[in-house]
Amino acid sequence: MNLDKQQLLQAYRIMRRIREFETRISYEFAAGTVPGMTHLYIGQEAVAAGICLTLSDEDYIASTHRGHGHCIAKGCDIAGMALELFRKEGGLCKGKGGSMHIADVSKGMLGANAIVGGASPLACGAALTAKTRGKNNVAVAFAGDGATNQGTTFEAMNMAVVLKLPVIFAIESNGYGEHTGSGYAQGNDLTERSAAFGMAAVKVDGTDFFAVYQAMQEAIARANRGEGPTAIECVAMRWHGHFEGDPQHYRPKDEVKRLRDTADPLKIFRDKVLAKGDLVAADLDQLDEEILTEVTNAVDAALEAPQPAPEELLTDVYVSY
Amino acid sequence: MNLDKQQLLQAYRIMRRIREFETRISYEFAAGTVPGMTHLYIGQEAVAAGICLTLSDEDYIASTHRGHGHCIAKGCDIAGMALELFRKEGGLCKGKGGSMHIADVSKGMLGANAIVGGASPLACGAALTAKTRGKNNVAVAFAGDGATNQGTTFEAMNMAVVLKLPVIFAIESNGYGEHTGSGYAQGNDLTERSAAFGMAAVKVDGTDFFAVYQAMQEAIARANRGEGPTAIECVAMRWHGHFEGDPQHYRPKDEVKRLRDTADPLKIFRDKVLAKGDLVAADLDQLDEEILTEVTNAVDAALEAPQPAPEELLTDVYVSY
Amino acid sequence: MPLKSFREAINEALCQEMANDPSVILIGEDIAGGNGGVEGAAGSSGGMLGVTKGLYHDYGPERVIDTPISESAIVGAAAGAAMTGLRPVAELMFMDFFGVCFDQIYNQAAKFRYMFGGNCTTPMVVRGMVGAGFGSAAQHSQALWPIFSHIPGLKVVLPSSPHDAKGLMIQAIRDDDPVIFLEHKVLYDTKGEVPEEPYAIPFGEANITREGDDVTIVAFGRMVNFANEVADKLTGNISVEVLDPRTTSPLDTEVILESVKHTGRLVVVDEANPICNMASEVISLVATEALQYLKARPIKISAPHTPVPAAPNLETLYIPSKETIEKAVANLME
Amino acid sequence: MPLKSFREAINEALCQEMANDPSVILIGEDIAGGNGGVEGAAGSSGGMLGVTKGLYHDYGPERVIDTPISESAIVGAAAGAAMTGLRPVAELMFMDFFGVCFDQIYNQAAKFRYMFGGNCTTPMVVRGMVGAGFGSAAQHSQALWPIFSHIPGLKVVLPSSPHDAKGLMIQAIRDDDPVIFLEHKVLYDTKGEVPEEPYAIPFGEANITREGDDVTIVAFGRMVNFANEVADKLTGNISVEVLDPRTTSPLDTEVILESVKHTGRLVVVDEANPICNMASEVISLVATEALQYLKARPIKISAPHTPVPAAPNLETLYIPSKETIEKAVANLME
Ligand SMILES: Cc1ncc(C[n+]2csc(CCOP(=O)(O)OP(=O)(O)O)c2C)c(N)n1
Ligand SMILES: Cc1ncc(C[n+]2csc(CCOP(=O)(O)OP(=O)(O)O)c2C)c(N)n1
Ligand SMILES: [Mg+2]
Ligand SMILES: [Mg+2]
Repeated sequence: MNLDKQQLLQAYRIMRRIREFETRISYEFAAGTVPGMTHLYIGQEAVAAGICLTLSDEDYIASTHRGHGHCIAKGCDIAGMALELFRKEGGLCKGKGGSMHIADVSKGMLGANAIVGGASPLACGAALTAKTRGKNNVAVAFAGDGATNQGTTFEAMNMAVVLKLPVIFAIESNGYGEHTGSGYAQGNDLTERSAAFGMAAVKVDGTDFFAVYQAMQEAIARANRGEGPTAIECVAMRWHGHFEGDPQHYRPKDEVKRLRDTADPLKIFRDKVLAKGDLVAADLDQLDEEILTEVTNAVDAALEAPQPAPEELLTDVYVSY
Repeated sequence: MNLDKQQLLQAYRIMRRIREFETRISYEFAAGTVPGMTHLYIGQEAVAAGICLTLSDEDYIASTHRGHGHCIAKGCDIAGMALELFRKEGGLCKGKGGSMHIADVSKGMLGANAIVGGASPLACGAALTAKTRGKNNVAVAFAGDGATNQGTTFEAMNMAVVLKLPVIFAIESNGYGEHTGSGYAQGNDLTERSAAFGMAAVKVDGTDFFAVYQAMQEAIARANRGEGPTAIECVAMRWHGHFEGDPQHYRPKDEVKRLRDTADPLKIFRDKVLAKGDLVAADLDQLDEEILTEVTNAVDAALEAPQPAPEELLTDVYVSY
Repeated sequence: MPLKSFREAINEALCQEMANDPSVILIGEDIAGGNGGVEGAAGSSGGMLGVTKGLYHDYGPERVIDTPISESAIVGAAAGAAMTGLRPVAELMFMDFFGVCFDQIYNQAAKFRYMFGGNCTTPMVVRGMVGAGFGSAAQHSQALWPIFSHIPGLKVVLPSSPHDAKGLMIQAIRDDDPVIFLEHKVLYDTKGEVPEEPYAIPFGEANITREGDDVTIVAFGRMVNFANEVADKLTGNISVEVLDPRTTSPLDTEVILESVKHTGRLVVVDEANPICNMASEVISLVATEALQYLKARPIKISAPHTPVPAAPNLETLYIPSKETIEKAVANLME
Repeated sequence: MPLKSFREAINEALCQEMANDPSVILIGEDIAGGNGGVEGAAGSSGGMLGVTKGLYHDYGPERVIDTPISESAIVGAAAGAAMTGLRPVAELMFMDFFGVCFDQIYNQAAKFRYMFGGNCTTPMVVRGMVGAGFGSAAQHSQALWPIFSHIPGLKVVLPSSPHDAKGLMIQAIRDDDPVIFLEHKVLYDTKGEVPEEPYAIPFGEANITREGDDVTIVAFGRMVNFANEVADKLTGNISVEVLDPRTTSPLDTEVILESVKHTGRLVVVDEANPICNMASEVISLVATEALQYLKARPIKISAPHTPVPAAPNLETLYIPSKETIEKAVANLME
């Protein structure tokens, strides 16, 4: 892999931003300041980072209900995200979307999606745009392991193969769909199942940024050669509950502790780059500090920001009336 | 295979009935006496016969828009069917269903279905009834090759595996979905794709009654052992157009002639049983004659029958109002 | 009589009907919960909002069936099971998910009886949450009853109190037609008197929650409670009659028409989006059947023609308010 | 002016807009047809009813895209393509199939703009056949416009003539919002004058197809033609004004109200099932806004609350008839 120092720093920046941002959101949620439901991404940071690092604003991602990590990785503004989660004026969606509908189309982030499996057909469409225009861009469909059981995901996979669309299905196998273990809900291995649609499919360690990144590079190359879609199953458990407030009775008691100790994507990344000497600890420590400040400022400002103006209720339904 | 003479005769009876019934319907359609759309099954007779021969009225089938063959094989009354196709009083559905909604739930025939892929979830439900009641019955989901690209079919396959439901997915690979060759619309082999859901899956020659029948016996045994679903992909081309009146520009000119010469399920059956000496030609010839009379009487009567009474417009929407 | 929450009332109805009839089964995502998780966890969830809590422990995995995230397969399986002798109650969690499985509801379950000339019944219930007010935004807050009510073959239930929720759910399960049972998420924690024993409330019979002479308010679901509050507040000033149809299909047109003939004034409150909703339906009914009794223009109060906004202040503006209802009633008396 | 069929008019609109704007693409099942068949067959179908005939030959496989039978993927792909710069026209063949893909229409395409605070547009068209009269029975004959019209964010088009079909399709393609374009299958072979050059008919502007003073008929889709015939037949006796709203969303409420204020009498004819349909909507509109102008009870004419029956005699009874319309108009004048 040919990542230069800037890229490595950027990978770490993404992951640290996600961790810091969501840690603060979790805290705020417990304090009662975050309206509605919120699903946190912590534990899966290397997936978003590995998938999105080399995408440009002309590449697209279609995301899930667990979308903050994807947003951050795709370059959405943290301050705008914080405003959106608190549903305030100036949020990425003017406060009208919230956590489950956060989007920034100008950044190629086509939206979190509160409908499980909703993203995959949309990604096919974004890929179709690239293909129709003869551009070498790709579209990523994020899907949870649970979402792969939704008819929309299957249809999108088959259609992407048939039309040779430059789609990458990033399956996030995080062990659960709501309160049900993934093993209960899927009749077979997801990589095998994806491959059976007639596309390249790989399973990677989703806590290892480098593994995800490499699989993604290969998928992009494949798409650019006109060979159509790839499925990348990224295995990385979530650390938090399905949503904030989930009592998690379905989980082994020590699972989260074990994950924190042995499957922390940030720690795994740090250890690798330090061991190889590609970065030094001070680089990363400095980033940690910068990001803490950035997130603190963003969230503090969002907490203080005004709610959307009442007139906003009736705008943005149609472009023309 | 342990088929006695009665069973062999019954298999042939089913196939000949389908052939005779639909040949007459095709003729009537051309004459303008059949209202609405009609999709004929000719060429695929061995599939319906092989799948349904050993099912009882307590076993269920959920069918497709190309459902006459399934109806006949499941034991629906030919006279009632003819009345229904002409949408007359006394039809299986009182004339309110027509070709695409023909059903006889008392016979375990849960309906043709004008929604492609509509049947598979329903078959899961019928299988769930058997399972909940602890009975050794099965439910068959018929699906065209085109229908396997519909999300509902995928969902049903996965759910049947997860819940170990006694469902048999009878995939009818007849080469086309409407005016599109199946090869265009599916990214991979359907047997492989079905197997990837985690179930037993086999591909059989759908023009060979014995091949279908044997696969079905194995599938039933598997279901009875509590091992859940099986997919049987039956390869047998349709001889007629997608619907009656289809100009079939998408078809090789000589394809149908070739099929009639080399892939006639009735002829293949006849040759096999005669060669093995299990039946003699006279048995079959006699059946041919009987069935011609039966079908002629049924259709002639249906043509003469009265339309439904006008009051029927408003009945049967609800059980209770 | 014991006070129970709306949530508990539905749970009790499900539990009693399951005890009463072995053909009743539940199917949905996480309605048991914990399957495939740590040992012993199965049943620990009982639905995302706890409505099916405990039923897995009482009735086991054969009758409380967790599924993959596959709504078409869930509803289709319920329909297929209903045709063949069971009485399934399928949960869609949020009714907003009907968009991925509507075919199995509206083209299949709702139409079998008619298409098949009466040769089958489809006794099933599809239940799920509806309504705004929880900050759940555009894809988890919709009303949707106008769409279900439009479809011939479906019965549509929209309870406004714990008492009605129990009785209507029992009727829904016993009913031989497919029933859409809509649970307003904001009502789950409201409490009310709920008799212990099973009872069924017939469909198509409106509840007159307040009797009055000056103005008729027809309100749906959560809006019934708003209308009641307004009626109570105005007591002494304006005499308001409040009707809760309880089922939007069948609709109790008789009681509505009688009431309007008596009061001559009509306000209809429907939380749904305004075009082709139940408020339009009721007003059209009254205009076509009882025009000459109207002393003033009927007033329609609905959400605006927009998706549900995420911001709490906007969501509050989105939902019809007691103030708007009160003002409408007052206007009619001018 | 050349006489063209309704089918040809739509084809021409598609063809001209594809020529005009390279971002317009078509996607659906068999809209080219023949793919994967014998060599040279690609493009031989042009849609099940021939509406897209020839376009594959003109614009090739990159812009006339046949798909597997996967409606959610088709509509979702159209939505995703629309968000990212194309102007896709997705075909559902029979609109009745919306049940397998409604989520992508109503929760996705229709809501993006609002949910995302205006930060995207979704310029797409979903087109397909609607309506009874072809013996296609319960799952291939539905009206469905009330359901689409209920959804904020969708525009809904229901042309009644070849001329309008062309102009409205051109507007639909140029419009920056998602548009549901409903083609009544019984109208495909009707002919009318259709100008050669491209023209767009704005949405939300009703067409006054007959001017009159005694009775207003608001009719939708195919029913406009029935209403026109009735108006013509009654000429000399009763002066009937016929309004064709052309789009059910947005609805031209102004012209409807003006007309009723002028005539004082209203008949609304909607082929859709009766509960929460456009007839209810129009009558409710008039009752809430123009009650005092009504000289008689408005009359609603719709299909019954049943699925569409297969038998031709029953189907004829199902569809609102000219006789019923004529009788209603006559009754209003008594
Ligand atoms: C169509 C639909 N069905 C059900 C839900 C409710 N729901 C929200 S998240 C979720 C679990 C999703 O699991 P998975 O795809 O594995 O994603 P994860 O939450 O594990 O990231 C479910 C069932 C939904 N939002 N949409
Ligand atoms: C959901 C849905 N989409 C599309 C159609 C239109 N349609 C009817 S039959 C058919 C082709 C089905 O192909 P296949 O499943 O292979 O069955 P076959 O006709 O070959 O028997 C299509 C697309 C439909 N009826 N339902
Ligand atoms: Mg998961
Ligand atoms: Mg086929």
